Amino acid sequence: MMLEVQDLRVAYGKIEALKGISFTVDEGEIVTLVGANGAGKTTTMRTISGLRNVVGGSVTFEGKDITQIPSHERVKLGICQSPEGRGIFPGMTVRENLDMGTYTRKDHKSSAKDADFARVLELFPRLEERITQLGGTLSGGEQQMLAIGRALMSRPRLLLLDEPSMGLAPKLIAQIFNIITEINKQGTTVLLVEQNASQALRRAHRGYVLETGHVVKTGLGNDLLNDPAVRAAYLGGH
Amino acid sequence: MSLSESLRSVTSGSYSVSRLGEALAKQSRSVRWSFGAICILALYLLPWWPSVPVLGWIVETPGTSFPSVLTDQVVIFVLVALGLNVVVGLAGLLDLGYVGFYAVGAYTVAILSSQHANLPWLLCMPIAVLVSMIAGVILGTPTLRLRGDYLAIVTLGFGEIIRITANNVEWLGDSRGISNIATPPSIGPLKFTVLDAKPYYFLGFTTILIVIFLLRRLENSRVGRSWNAIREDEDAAELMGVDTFKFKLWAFAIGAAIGGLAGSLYAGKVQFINPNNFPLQLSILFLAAVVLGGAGNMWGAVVGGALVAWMPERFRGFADKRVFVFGVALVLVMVFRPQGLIPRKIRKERWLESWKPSTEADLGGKE
Amino acid sequence: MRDWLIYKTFWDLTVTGVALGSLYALVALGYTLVYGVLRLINFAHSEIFMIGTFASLITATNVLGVPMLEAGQYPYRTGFQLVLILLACLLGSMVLSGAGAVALERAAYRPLRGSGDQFGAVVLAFVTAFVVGLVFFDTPKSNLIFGIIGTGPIAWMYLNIFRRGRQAPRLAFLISAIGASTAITEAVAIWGPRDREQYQTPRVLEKKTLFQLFGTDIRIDYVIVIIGALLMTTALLLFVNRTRLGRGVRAVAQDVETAKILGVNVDFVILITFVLGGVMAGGAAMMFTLVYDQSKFNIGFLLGVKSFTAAVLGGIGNLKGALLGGLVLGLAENYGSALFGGEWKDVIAFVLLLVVLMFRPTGLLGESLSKARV
Amino acid sequence: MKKSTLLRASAIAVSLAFVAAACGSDSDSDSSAAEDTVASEVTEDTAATAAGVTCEPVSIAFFGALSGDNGNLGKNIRAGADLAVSEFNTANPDCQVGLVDFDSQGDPAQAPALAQEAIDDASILGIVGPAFSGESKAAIPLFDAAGLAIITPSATNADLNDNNWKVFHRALAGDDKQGPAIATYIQNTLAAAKVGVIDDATEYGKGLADIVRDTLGDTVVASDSIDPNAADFSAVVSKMKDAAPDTIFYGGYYAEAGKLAKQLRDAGVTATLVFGDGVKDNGFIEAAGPAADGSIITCTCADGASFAEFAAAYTAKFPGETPQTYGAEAYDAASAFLAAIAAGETDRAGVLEFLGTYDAAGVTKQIKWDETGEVAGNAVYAYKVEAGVISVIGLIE
Repeated sequence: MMLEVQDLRVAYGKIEALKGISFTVDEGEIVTLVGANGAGKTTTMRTISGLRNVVGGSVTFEGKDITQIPSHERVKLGICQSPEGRGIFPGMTVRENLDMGTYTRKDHKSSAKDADFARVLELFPRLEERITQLGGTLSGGEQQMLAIGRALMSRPRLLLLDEPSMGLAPKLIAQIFNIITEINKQGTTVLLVEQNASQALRRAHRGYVLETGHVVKTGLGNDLLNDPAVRAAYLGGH
Repeated sequence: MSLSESLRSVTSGSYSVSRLGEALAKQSRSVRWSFGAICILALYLLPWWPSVPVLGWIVETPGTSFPSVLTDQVVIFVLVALGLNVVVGLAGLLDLGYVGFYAVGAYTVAILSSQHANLPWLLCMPIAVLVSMIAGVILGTPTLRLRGDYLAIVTLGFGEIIRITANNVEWLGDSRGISNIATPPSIGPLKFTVLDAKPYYFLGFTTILIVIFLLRRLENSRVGRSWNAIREDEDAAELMGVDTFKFKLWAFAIGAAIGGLAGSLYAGKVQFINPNNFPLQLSILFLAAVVLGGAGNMWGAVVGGALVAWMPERFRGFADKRVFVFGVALVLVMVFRPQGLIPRKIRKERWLESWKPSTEADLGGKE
Repeated sequence: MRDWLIYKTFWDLTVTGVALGSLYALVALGYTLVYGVLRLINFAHSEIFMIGTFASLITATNVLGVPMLEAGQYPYRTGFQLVLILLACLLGSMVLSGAGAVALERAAYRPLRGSGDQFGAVVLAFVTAFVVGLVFFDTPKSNLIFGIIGTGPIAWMYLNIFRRGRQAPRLAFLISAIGASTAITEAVAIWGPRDREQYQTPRVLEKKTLFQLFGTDIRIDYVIVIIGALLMTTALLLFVNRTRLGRGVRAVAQDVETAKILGVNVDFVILITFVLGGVMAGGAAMMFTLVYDQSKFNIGFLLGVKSFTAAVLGGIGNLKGALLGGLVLGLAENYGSALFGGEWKDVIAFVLLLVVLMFRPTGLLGESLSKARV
Repeated sequence: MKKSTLLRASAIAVSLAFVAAACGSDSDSDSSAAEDTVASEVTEDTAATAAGVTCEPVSIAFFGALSGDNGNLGKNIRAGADLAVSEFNTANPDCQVGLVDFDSQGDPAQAPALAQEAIDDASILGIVGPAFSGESKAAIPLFDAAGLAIITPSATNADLNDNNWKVFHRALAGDDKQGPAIATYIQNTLAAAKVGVIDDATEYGKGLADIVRDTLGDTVVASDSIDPNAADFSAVVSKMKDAAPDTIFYGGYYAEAGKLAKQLRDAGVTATLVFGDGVKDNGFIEAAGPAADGSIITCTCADGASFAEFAAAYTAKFPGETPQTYGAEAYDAASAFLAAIAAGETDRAGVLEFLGTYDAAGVTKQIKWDETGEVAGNAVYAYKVEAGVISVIGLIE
């Protein structure tokens, strides 16, 4: 078991956003969290990355309890996130943004870094064309590619993707999901949060359905996709 | 409760004055009214407090005249804090040059009653308030479109421009200042003479009561709600149809008017002003008073203003070390009571909020 | 008559204006760096500069033993010895200013960010114990001893309170900054080297004219200031743009949360930002004493206000803007003083700021540490 | 619920009272420290003096800055008054006069409340001060209304004497006497054809410089003001360098005079520098270093015949220190009040009346006041700085 989240509780002031969520991610998997707005998906992701303090529960990564350690330490352990809204540094070039992904890596000038750089550009050829452009000038799709590419540059063992399809054209969405599958095939475990539940469940090995701070359903990706209740609630009822 | 927990609860305000307010709010109307009346009466008798046994020891100002400290410092600071609180606390505009409006008020009275005319104080005072208000509009119109911290440095510059201009223009009395400023007219037994500060205190305290009354009406009006909206989220307020510029300008003008009022009271009391009365540091002290008390809360501003004015006089014995202790106290209060001594009840203040836009403070977060 | 005056002294005013502007620029860099990362007007930055001038003074007189006067004349030094003294003073200023900035950040700002630590608690506790000691003791020595004894328990108490993890409102940061500024100024005024008097720093560099330009004498001290400021600014730009830590600074300035999830230690980056600002102010302080050979407890205040004006003029958060703003302000003050009279110097600075902000609401170069390339 | 809240509130109030009480008692002991030292000295020396006057416990007050940015100037002035009082107390064991401090920080905003306190203290018969012109204008109307006599040892602004204040006295000549003398000196003795005039835009500096400007008229070829808080005066320096005057007069205080002298010399300006009495302080020599050499300083104060004696007594009382600016004037001012007390005056009206007829040799000059409170005689002396020492050249004719 790579990541284990147990009875996680997080509050904003007096309002509890997560009321005790538990789930696991195994090595090599794509696991997705689906749910409506306000279900607690992004809060979960931010908590795993260490941006939010927990009220109760624990997060365990590769057997180590990481509930209390600061975010930058978690990156060193191998967790990296492509955040909701992409979090591109607008005043940095595409290359500098990608370099930010290697911030915690010790092998700065090494060939391993160059290899990762080449691998990311191979996955996202568009970024190579834009390599000297400022992050703030990219289109939404390009920014999403940059955010995922940047996260990959840290060589994560667990990649957290928060709403990678948000605000993108359908054609681009398919492309992004293809790349996610490709990344997973190359050996990176992926935890994916999506509102676009049908695409996410189709790609994922397993899925969890979140509703107002609780996990209400869990199962294999395809099973959930075919579950009538889930279809009714999140997939437009077809 | 463990020691550390109790420590935390003390600093996070469980012993605050607002508790008293809460307890009072539960009482019947007549109890509240009589409590208020007793408080006001007691405050009117404030100049005599030093002769009350235990209380006197606390409030007295050794080495300087207590009633004069009340009129020259406390009343002025409380008024100024009330005015600045409108600008900083209610509308969320950072003003580092508030002393400028205070100076405009004082100088208007000085010019009209001594330097270039002989108008009575009672006539000069409303003119001073008006002139300060106009100064607020003149400064506000071009600058209120600027964002928070740009506004801070521009207002700071404004305060300095006023002081330096007064210092160098002969028509304004230059560095010599203006003497023989008119005093308020005597009303019955209240004689505004040089040697008795008490009538000035009664006048000043009454003015404070009137200002508090008017501000309370204002806070609960449409204008007050608009300020609230602007402070919470200016863009959202704009989208909801609030003419943010207009209301920001209103806040600025009303704040300036109260500053001018304080200035005119001060000029009428001391009868002599010069540019050294209006240094830049005073603006900073005013701001400290508001934030120390609790920005956005009128009672906080009153307490903050009174404390900042009274403390240095109370602790005259420290002489040179007063200012140092004041600086340390500011840091400590902000570290342990970041919302001020008497915080606002509703803490959701966008503009006053953290530099991290979306971490701790906003409820609900992004979901 | 006055136009004629400015025409005749134009180049003179230009040289001195650029030199003064360079000092503004170096101090402005500190304001702009901290603002870029924390959105905080670091009001106490001017005191970091003031500490630097005293560090320079102490290094020269107490450490290196340079006298104020030798047989009624300035203790001029030449060649290798001169360079050594100047470098030692520069080092002294930079180290002490940098250390001051660190202490300031840990004690006055970090607790407000909700991540207070032992170091800050100890500094704050010491100051508190010292203040409490003021009630009982008159001599600085017994006060100091009391301060040291009291530090332990108070620091323990503070640490307990620090673990709130909550952000303070922005105004609280500003007031804390103002409080720290007041406390530092007054501490130097009361317990500093001697008293509130003005201090002289020994003049080791003879202010010779190096060469003439447009009929104006170019003095060596001005040349050192201008070149020094350019070198330091360039070094800072290189650091911020080319190094890993520099990228971290920019990342925190642009998006704190994303920086965190990419592994940037935000508290450390903020500390580095303060160190950088402090070192720049220290360098400015040393060069200030070189030109004016003096210092005073309140010397930072006006210079700080002007430097912050320069930072806003150039576009706060923008490093190149700070340089440009400083130079423009220095020149404008000089030309303006010649035209309208020296008593209007500050008015000229603020009116210029007002006019620039009217037409360019985010300063000459715009805010860039966060929005565009530095 | 309500009860417990009120209980808590009162508990806080009580604890606050204790804190305040602790602080209060401390500050009390602080303020009485000055009197304590006087008393102890007296006991040491009682045997030395035999006869003396007797009087009720009375005191005089010092009013001026003892802390804050101008604290040093005030401390020097207070030291002069302190010396006079302790000498008097030593000589008259049966008439102990106290010296009460009113620390205004030179701030006109604090002055009225302090003045009121001084007035309310019935034992105070006279005020040495206020030290600065600004605070004088804020405080003297109160003293005037209360009939409490003041002798300022340092406020020289010309227009202080035309307010019809009955209580106003000055222990030194106003700027209206000094200004024309400076102009005369520049014109006649220095024979300057071109003069530059600079001031610090303060009441004292600009007031004095304006009188010099008016008196010299067309001889003034360059004129400017500086901001005393600034460190850099290069615009003014450039102007002076360009106008190349033979003599430059600066109206202001010694700290800025030092900075200015240095910057002028660094820029290659060789004109003779002339200053007013605010610069007659060793602080100027310290600040300007070798740049001070050759400067002319004027003062209405002569280092009179008894000055050396005064200086010796001063150093004896304050070891390692020499009298600084206005210290001797403060000594003279305090001496006038002490003479009134010695003459048996026991109330303020009597003291005020006594001052009107007072005529005695002071340390600085013969002290005798006209009806406006100006000290009689308007002798202005010129001093020169040579090798870091300020020494008198003589009377300005």
